[in-house]
Amino acid sequence: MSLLADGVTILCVLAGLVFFAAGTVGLLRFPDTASRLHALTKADHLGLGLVVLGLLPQMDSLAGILRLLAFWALVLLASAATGPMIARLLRRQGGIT
Amino acid sequence: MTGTIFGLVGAALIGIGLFGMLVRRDALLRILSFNLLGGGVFLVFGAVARRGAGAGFGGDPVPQAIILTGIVVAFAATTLAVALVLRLAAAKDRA
Amino acid sequence: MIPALAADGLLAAGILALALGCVATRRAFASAALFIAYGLLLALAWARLDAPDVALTEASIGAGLSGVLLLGGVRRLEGLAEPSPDAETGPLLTILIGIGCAALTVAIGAAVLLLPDPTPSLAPQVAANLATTDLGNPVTAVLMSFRALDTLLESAVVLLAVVCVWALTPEGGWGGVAGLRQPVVRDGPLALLARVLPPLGIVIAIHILWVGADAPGGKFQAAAVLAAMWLMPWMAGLAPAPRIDARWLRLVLAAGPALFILIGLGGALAEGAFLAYPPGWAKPLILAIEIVLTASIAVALALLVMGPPEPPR
Amino acid sequence: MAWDMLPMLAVMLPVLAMVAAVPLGARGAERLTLAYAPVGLALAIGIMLVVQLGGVPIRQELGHWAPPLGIAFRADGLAAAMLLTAALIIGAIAIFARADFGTAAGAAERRQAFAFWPLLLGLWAAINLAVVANDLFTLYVALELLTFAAMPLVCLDGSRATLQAALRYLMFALLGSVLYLLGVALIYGSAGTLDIVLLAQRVRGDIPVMIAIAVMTAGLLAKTALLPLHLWLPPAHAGAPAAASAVLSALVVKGSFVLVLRLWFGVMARVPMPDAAQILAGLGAAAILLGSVAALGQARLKLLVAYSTVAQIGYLFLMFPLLAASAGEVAAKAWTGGVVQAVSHAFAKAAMFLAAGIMAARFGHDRIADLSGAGRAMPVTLLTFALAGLSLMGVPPSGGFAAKWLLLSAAIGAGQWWWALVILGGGLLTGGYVYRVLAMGLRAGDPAPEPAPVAWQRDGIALALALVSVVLGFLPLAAFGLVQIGRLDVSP
Repeated sequence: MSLLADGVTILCVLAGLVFFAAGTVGLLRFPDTASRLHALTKADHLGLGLVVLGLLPQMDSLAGILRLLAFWALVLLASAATGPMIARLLRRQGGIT
Repeated sequence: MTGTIFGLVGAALIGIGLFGMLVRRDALLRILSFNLLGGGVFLVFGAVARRGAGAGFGGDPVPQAIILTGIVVAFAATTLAVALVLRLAAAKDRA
Repeated sequence: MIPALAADGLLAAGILALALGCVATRRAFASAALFIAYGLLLALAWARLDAPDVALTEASIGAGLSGVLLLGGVRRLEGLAEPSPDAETGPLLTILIGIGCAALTVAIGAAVLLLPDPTPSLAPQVAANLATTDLGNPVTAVLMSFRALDTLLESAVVLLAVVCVWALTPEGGWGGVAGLRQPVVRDGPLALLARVLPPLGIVIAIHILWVGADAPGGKFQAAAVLAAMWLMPWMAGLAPAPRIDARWLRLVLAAGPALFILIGLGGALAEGAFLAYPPGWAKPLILAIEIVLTASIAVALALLVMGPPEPPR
Repeated sequence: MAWDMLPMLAVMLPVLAMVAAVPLGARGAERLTLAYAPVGLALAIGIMLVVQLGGVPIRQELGHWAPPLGIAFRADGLAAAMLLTAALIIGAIAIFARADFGTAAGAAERRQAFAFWPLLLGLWAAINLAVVANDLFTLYVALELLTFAAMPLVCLDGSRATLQAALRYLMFALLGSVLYLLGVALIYGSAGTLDIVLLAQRVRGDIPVMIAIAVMTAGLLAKTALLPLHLWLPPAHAGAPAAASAVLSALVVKGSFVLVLRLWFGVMARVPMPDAAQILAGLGAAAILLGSVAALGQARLKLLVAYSTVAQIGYLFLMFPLLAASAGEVAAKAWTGGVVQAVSHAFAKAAMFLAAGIMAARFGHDRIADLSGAGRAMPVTLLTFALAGLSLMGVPPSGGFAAKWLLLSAAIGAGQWWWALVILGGGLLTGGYVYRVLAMGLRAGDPAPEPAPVAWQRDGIALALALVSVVLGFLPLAAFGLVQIGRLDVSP
């Protein structure tokens, strides 16, 4: 049982890290701010989601699971709000056409 | 080891912060530099706390509590400085 | 060992790079943005130093509230007349100051390396006396019992800071609402955050306060989160700032430090020493102080970020 | 048995009053301050009597936690003297300030009135804490409390010039306290305690401690405004309202000075630093001479008084090499001389700033060249200025004379005659700038165009403070034995 849980954790977290790495590469390599923003938020959402998913089997209490999920939800909410804010700022400054 | 590394980072931050405070002319950047300097001092204290780990604690709780108090006091000082800078700028504006 | 060292090294390099960026950048806005990132990395450093209480404080106050304050300050300064460009420091003086600061860094670095090994520590004494406080978190025990005086005085310092900020009210602004009036934002991301986050944030703050007795957390971190949950709808124009002459506001500000002092004086009467808690009463009294103090500090932190009232246009 | 509560009460009651002042509002805060002032004075007198009669410092371990884990208050003779000085001066200032910051019944609250009273109470608490706290970090909190209470007093009138002065002061003060905190970290890392009494036994002169003492001293000197770190002081102290200038010059700079004493002759009691002490006194001598010369050249009265503070702070640092190089009788003289200088300067300078403020209010300006006729229009005010000036010069039998004479004879006793020359030269220069003001005031001339009435209480308070600074010199030398009690640099 615990072997299975560990396997799930390792797989999910590794997959999550791949997404994080992809997002970071996108941030560094994409030409304009809009697509950088896109790469960052999308990849990070998936990456973080997978890391959280992978850690869930390691939690030994309901409170821990709830905390992890709340953590994920808060990060989602924060980036869902800041992404459009930056985009809006860019539009106002004429960065996105 | 971790303690020593961040203690040295703290020492570097103290130099960087003091440099910013003395060289930069923009008041807000000076305040920011003061915060870097403060962060460096707290890290040096944190290094002391880490090296004092023992009795089942990951660090000496006494300096940790002192750092916590210090961060709050430094924040209060920052708000005061920012309010003063803004007030001064507004006074210049009117004059 | 090696991975840990690599992680510390990366973190250290990141902190230093951001700090240098803060000082070297020409634009104040970029500096403030870098400072927030620096604060978050610093919080990670505190986690690496096994100081989770400090990490929480650094993230919430050092990076969060300070960041809001500095960014807001930059924006308002841009709105005011162009700051008179004072002469930049001359190159020779800059080099001299640089040499001096480098020398200071070397001296402090040497002092850190030359500290006695093993470093003297009060950890064993804290561990030995922790049981008498009925608290599980040693940092909370230091803050609320062994060195409670510092915490008490610090809450008075925060209150005094509010008085100081209010004392900077421009002519004609006295008695108004704290800070600039914020335009109402009805929709968009800020309005969404301002509506969705506070209920969640308040629950989290209460959680942080409650676990603080036995686990990392406590009043300062909880108060910072609560303050942020007030500032968010304030910035969106959804929650008005209070009038600074409101009686309730001033009572809430004073309640925490006043209760702390009165309980301390009670200890002087009952136990013969200021801030001595009667046997068996330590934990309930500490919890009572922490709850009231959280409210006072949260209000004070929010007011400090909002700033002094502005005269009506 | 309950005597050990007194220092704690002297700190916590003003803190409590400051906290209560916020919800009470300007009028309530004013009345609370005036009601508390006699209580604070009684506490200070009580502490002085207990220390003097008992011959040992008063100690209390807070929460029964003994250092190094806990924090102790320790009121020695130096603390008792400073507590009494603070109580007398702040009480006098509170009465003096009613005309400026009072609120009539039913009147709307004003910004300056709301701010002044809690700031004054906070300042009182901070000074008291700075002299009785025995823990290096508690002292840091005291320093910050002092800065926060003093900064807004500088710019209470809200003009651009005072805001600028306040910002400069704040930057110096914050830099000073963060450097101090850095030293606290290194000392804790070296010795495992922050309690000064324990440190005095444990500290050896190893490198981290020496670096710590160096950065802490530098930070504290910035706060004490010892030359060359004095640049913030004249605009800040001259721009504040008279009542605020008086407390700033009389007390606030003394708070950080007491901390320097605690470091050098408390923490480092067993590690003499004679060479460094010579440097400190050298800076002090430079401050005496350059500060006095600058005062001579000022065109405005309040700036002259502020530069006089820069010079008088210099005297405080002459005691360091004398203490470091000698023991017994000579060291005791130097110590007493330094402390009496701090106390007598506090009274004289408070009186001088109040007198300058009264004159400025009466004339509508403080240009020295246009003060002719002051002697006829306001003889008491000018007399106050003269008496305070005598004490600053060190003319017998004033308190300033006692201080300077003690320092002088200690300098000769320690074989460091060059400091004696500085003391004498400083006295002459002081005489010069005091004479300049008096000569102008006594010249026949046209008093202020519209005679604004000066409340006699205000004149009376300033005069009383000046008289105290003079009368200090009449005290028998034995009374100064108080300040020797609890010195940590004297082997028990």
